[in-house]
Amino acid sequence: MSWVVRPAEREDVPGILALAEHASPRLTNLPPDQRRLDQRVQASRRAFDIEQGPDAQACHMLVMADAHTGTLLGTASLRVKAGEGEAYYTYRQEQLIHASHQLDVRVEVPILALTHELSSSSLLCALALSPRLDDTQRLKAQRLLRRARLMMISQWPERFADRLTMALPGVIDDAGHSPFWNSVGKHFFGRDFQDINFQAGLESKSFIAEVMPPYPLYLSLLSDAARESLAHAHRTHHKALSDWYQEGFEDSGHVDILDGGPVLSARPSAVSVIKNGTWLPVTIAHQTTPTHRLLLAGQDLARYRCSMLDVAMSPAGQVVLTPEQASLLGVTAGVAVRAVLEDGL
Amino acid sequence: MSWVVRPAEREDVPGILALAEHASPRLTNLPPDQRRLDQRVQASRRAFDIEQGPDAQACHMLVMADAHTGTLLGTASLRVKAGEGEAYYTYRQEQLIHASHQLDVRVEVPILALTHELSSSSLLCALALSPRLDDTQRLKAQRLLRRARLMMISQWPERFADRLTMALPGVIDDAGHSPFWNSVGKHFFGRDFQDINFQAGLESKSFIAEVMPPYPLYLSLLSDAARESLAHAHRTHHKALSDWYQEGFEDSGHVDILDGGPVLSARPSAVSVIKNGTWLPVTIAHQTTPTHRLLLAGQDLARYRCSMLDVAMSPAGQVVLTPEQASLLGVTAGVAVRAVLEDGL
Amino acid sequence: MILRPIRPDDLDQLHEMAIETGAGFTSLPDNRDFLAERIAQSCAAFEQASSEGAALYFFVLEDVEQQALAGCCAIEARVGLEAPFYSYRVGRIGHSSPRLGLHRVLQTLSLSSDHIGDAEVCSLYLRPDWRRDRLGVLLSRSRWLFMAQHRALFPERVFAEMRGVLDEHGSSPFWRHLGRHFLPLDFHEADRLTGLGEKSFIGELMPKHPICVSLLPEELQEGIGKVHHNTRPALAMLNREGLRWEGYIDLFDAGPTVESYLDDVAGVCQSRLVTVTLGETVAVSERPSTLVASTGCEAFRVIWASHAPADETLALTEEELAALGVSAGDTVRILAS
Amino acid sequence: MILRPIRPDDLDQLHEMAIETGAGFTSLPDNRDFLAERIAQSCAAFEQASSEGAALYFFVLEDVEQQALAGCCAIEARVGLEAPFYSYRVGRIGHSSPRLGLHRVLQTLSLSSDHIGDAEVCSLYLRPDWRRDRLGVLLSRSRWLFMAQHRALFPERVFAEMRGVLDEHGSSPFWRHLGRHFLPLDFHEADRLTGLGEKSFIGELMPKHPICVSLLPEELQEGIGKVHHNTRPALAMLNREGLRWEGYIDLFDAGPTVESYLDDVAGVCQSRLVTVTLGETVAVSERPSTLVASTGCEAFRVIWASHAPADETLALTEEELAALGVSAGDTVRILAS
Repeated sequence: MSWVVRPAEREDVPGILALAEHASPRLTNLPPDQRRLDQRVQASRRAFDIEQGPDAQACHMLVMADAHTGTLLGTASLRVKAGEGEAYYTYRQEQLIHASHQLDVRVEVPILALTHELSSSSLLCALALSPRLDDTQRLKAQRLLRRARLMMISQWPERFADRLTMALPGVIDDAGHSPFWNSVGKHFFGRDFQDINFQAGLESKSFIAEVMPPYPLYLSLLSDAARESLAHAHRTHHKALSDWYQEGFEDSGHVDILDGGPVLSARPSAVSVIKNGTWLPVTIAHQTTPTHRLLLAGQDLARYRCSMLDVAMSPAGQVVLTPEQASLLGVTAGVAVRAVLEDGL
Repeated sequence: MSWVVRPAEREDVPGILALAEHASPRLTNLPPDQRRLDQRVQASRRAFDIEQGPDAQACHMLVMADAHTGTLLGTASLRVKAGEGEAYYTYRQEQLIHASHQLDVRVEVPILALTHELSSSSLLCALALSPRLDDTQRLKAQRLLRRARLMMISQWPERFADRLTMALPGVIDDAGHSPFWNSVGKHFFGRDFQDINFQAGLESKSFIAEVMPPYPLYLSLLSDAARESLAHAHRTHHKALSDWYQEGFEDSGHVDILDGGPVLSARPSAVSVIKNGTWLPVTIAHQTTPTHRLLLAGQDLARYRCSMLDVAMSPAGQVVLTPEQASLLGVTAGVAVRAVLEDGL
Repeated sequence: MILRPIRPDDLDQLHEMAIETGAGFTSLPDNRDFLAERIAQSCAAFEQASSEGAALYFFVLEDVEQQALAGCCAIEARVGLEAPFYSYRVGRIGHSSPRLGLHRVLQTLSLSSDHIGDAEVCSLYLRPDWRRDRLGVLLSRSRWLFMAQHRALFPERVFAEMRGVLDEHGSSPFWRHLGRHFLPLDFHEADRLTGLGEKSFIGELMPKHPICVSLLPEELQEGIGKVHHNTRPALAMLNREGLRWEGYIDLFDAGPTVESYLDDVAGVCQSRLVTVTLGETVAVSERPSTLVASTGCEAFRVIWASHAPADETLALTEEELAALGVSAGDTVRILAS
Repeated sequence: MILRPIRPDDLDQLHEMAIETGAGFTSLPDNRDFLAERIAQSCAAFEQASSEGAALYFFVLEDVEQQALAGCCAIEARVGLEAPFYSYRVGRIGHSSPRLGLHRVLQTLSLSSDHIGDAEVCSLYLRPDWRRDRLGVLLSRSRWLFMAQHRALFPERVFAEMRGVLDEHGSSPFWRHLGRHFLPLDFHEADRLTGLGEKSFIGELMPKHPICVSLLPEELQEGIGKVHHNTRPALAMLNREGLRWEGYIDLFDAGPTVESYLDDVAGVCQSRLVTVTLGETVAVSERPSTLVASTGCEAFRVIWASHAPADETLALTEEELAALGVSAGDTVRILAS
């Protein structure tokens, strides 16, 4: 069974809607709303089509499908700028220093400062998977969607910022309550987390941040539960967190303004998919004995295809694809594909 | 005439005091005060002597002397941590976004935010030159003191932070008034710039920052002169500013809290002296025909010597030194020296 | 001359007054729909007489003989409940360091909505032809009689915003320095929008962090809390009532907000109830000294009385009884002015 | 019983009182040097009678028969001039977004030194054996007589800080939540240092950015501006004088600061000058109703008068004349209490 990652198309909207509806916890940036998703897919399609490089508001929306059946199994997005033309707000964890010469002490006071300094970074976001995937498949799917996006950045670095950002869902209890929200945002908005999260998806999160009080939040005033949850990922995303670290991402020192979830960031040059990728020419053979597992993607952005394939290598260092594999990637003999060696096989 | 850069010693104090007295504009971190300089030189001597790597408070103080006469011609320092155990405060230039949905506008509001986020970077500071140097010599001396410090970092990277910071004196008029100070600090302290600058040298600048109001400063409320001077170097340091840029430093987005002068920073990996340095073995010959101009330094930290020398290269790629050059660097045949190719010769 | 609640059929004349006042008088804009809406709000307020929620009590001074409106004034019972309400507050913060020999006080301006829920007296205007016979006092002080009489409809505190120092073009130096960097509007436009009650842009755009006053040019620092010279008589009148400047200023022109506990206002605590008796008609004084108000809400009326009150009674002429809509034996509220 | 300025030879008994009051009464610490210094400051203040700079007027209530001090009280003429002075101020800021249907008011606590330069009434203590015969009223209200008599020595406003809600250990829940994260001191130590006037650590260590009240636990929000139950009678007494809570609270226990314009304080504006006449000795009342004060500064004395005043005169007995140091024909200041 092969999976392929490709740009989302208009006819994928019903499938994406189903993915959005099943996302748990709900994703702020993937609202289960037909009209919004329709707009997003169209905007994404335009972003893929523009040759010169997209404008700052572009968001590339990808889907992962079963290569044989075409069934939609997941989606994930890649924003050129996290702020998408607006501002991308986060809380930056800082330490104020309060020093008293009278008492001869120096106290570090931890605060959260509302900031939009990550706005100009590129954002990996809106990952959702089909509920029909089992646990092993989910991990594999997350990996493919994660690396397929990084592969895009490695091929078209001029389109993206020199800082990559991604946020993981924060801690939410079984009743859907976010301890961080309950201790912070709820007091400002008087609404439940799910309400505002839904609204943030429809409107814009920047807009919500802009009506939050701009003062630093003293961490010591938050509830114990909120402080403990700070920068912790939702329990269903613990594995994802360590995977992102392994990919070369690190803790950015920022957290999400709504749920306090961790925000990771990386310089592209530190990301393994980007560092370790290479160009390989393609040959096509009907009979091959796979020797390598490679993440592969063609050079055509508008028809971007990325997949993890078991392939052979020719003595001259070409990647040997079956006709089906070549067709899946949309490549022909002689062209170069971007390749990263995967573990396994 | 050869110049050599080496650690400051106790007997250098009178010479350094003379340099500090002649510094124009006055340097906050090189107060012309015998007792303080005495302490600093002793602390610096300890920092050079500690093998395991210095503590966070260490400041390496270097002097530049005429290799033949021993005359002190300049000094410069390298702090392991800019905060020197305390905090290193700067104003970070930020943009707040004020958005009105009623008026459908988005206004970027520039502010200065008091921060100590550069505290953990390593700081290049306290450069002063002898008034007897002419303009050409000053440039050459600045270059040597600058690059001799970067050479130290390239040899002992484990001692220093992965971010380097340096601040240049800000705009000061002929009467010694700082327009930035007059528009900001003077209102909080009720003192003239030179007074507080002197006090900052004796006490600690961190201490002064800690009694400044912690609110963001709206840039639009500063005087025109202060806004215009922001992040501009004192006119005697314009050349130095472009030299630091060429060295691989960039604008950090921060300015000095007292005079609004520019603060530069660099990752060591982007600094040319660090990137382009190499290890060369030494041979010694009485007669050589110099073919290369190299910045050279030996491996002994406690007896650190760095100098720009015209040397020959052996066919095997050794650097050929005269006995005098070897003695100036404190090296013997067979040992390796750190070398960076200089332009010229 | 009778002060009474505004009625829907006053719209034409109110609009005339609005045109007359010009652009500087932002709470009375040349905007017929807005004025009609204000009248409707006022009629609802007098009818409902509720002690909760926003309520605008709008009064007019009617020249019964000439069948003309001579002026107007209003009370906003609780500001900031439906539209946001902002001012700057002048605060102080100590700033000491024994080691630096530093002991100073920093003044700061902070965006504040502290007056939310307080009552505001506003929109006072007397047309030039009627600036005589203490009619200005009648207009201004009648509001205290209304509040004293219907005390339960009003909150603990009351304030008035006074016009700050403007330059010869009617623009504000304070705004030019502090406002225009934050608001992409000119002073008159910003002023006009706030006059219309459309103020959410203030919370959205104005500086939310404290501003150190000492960073402002000295001439602006001096203008903080100062009134426009035309406003000095109005300020003096409110000061005499006991309203004081407690450090709040207007965001645009830095004019002072003067305020008081309502029960401490002279016009409230010095007013009292007396019984009406029938008195004979006397010559009209140019310096009347007793305001008398009927006690109704929609039927609230105020006039200058021609007789001085006794301890527990006030003699009113036939004409005055008719104007107030009261009869001998009824209770009225009086205020020596 | 005579209220008079403290004297150097009162130190022993003042120290006894300080030991008696215990640690909770921070302005009267068990620290002989500190108390001696306070007495010296007070003597200098009464002698210099200056209308500028810091000045402490410290009074004691003397039981002349028993030759014992029964209590004390003080006025700090202008706080914050030599040592910093801080409180939190409860402010409000509107928070609206029509698009989100949001129209809320956020309460904030901000560090403030707004009271710098104001007068403070403080350090009132009446020893248990003398808690009778309205001696508490004498102690408390005498200060208003002093300020009324020497009005020029005092500023426009006066305030008193009231003890906030403490738990059974005498510690403050408010401080535990909000203070200890900022100050590496326990409540009693922080309280003690501020009692000694050593307050620069507050400006150095306490939060300088506004704190949203709604982020505090609800029980703390409710404690803001509330007094300790032992303090309720004192608060009620000050409220009757006209001092009100205007939103300032103590940094450590969130107790309210009550305040007023000095001229509006009942004890000041209701006091008046009368001429002394000689009256006959009458039986001592347990419910005396007239406070009478001599008009000197160092020679200031207050007692309960046994006669009621007439319009312009007050009859005093021989004993009372002696206690006040006045003679028939002299002027005294009285206050009906």
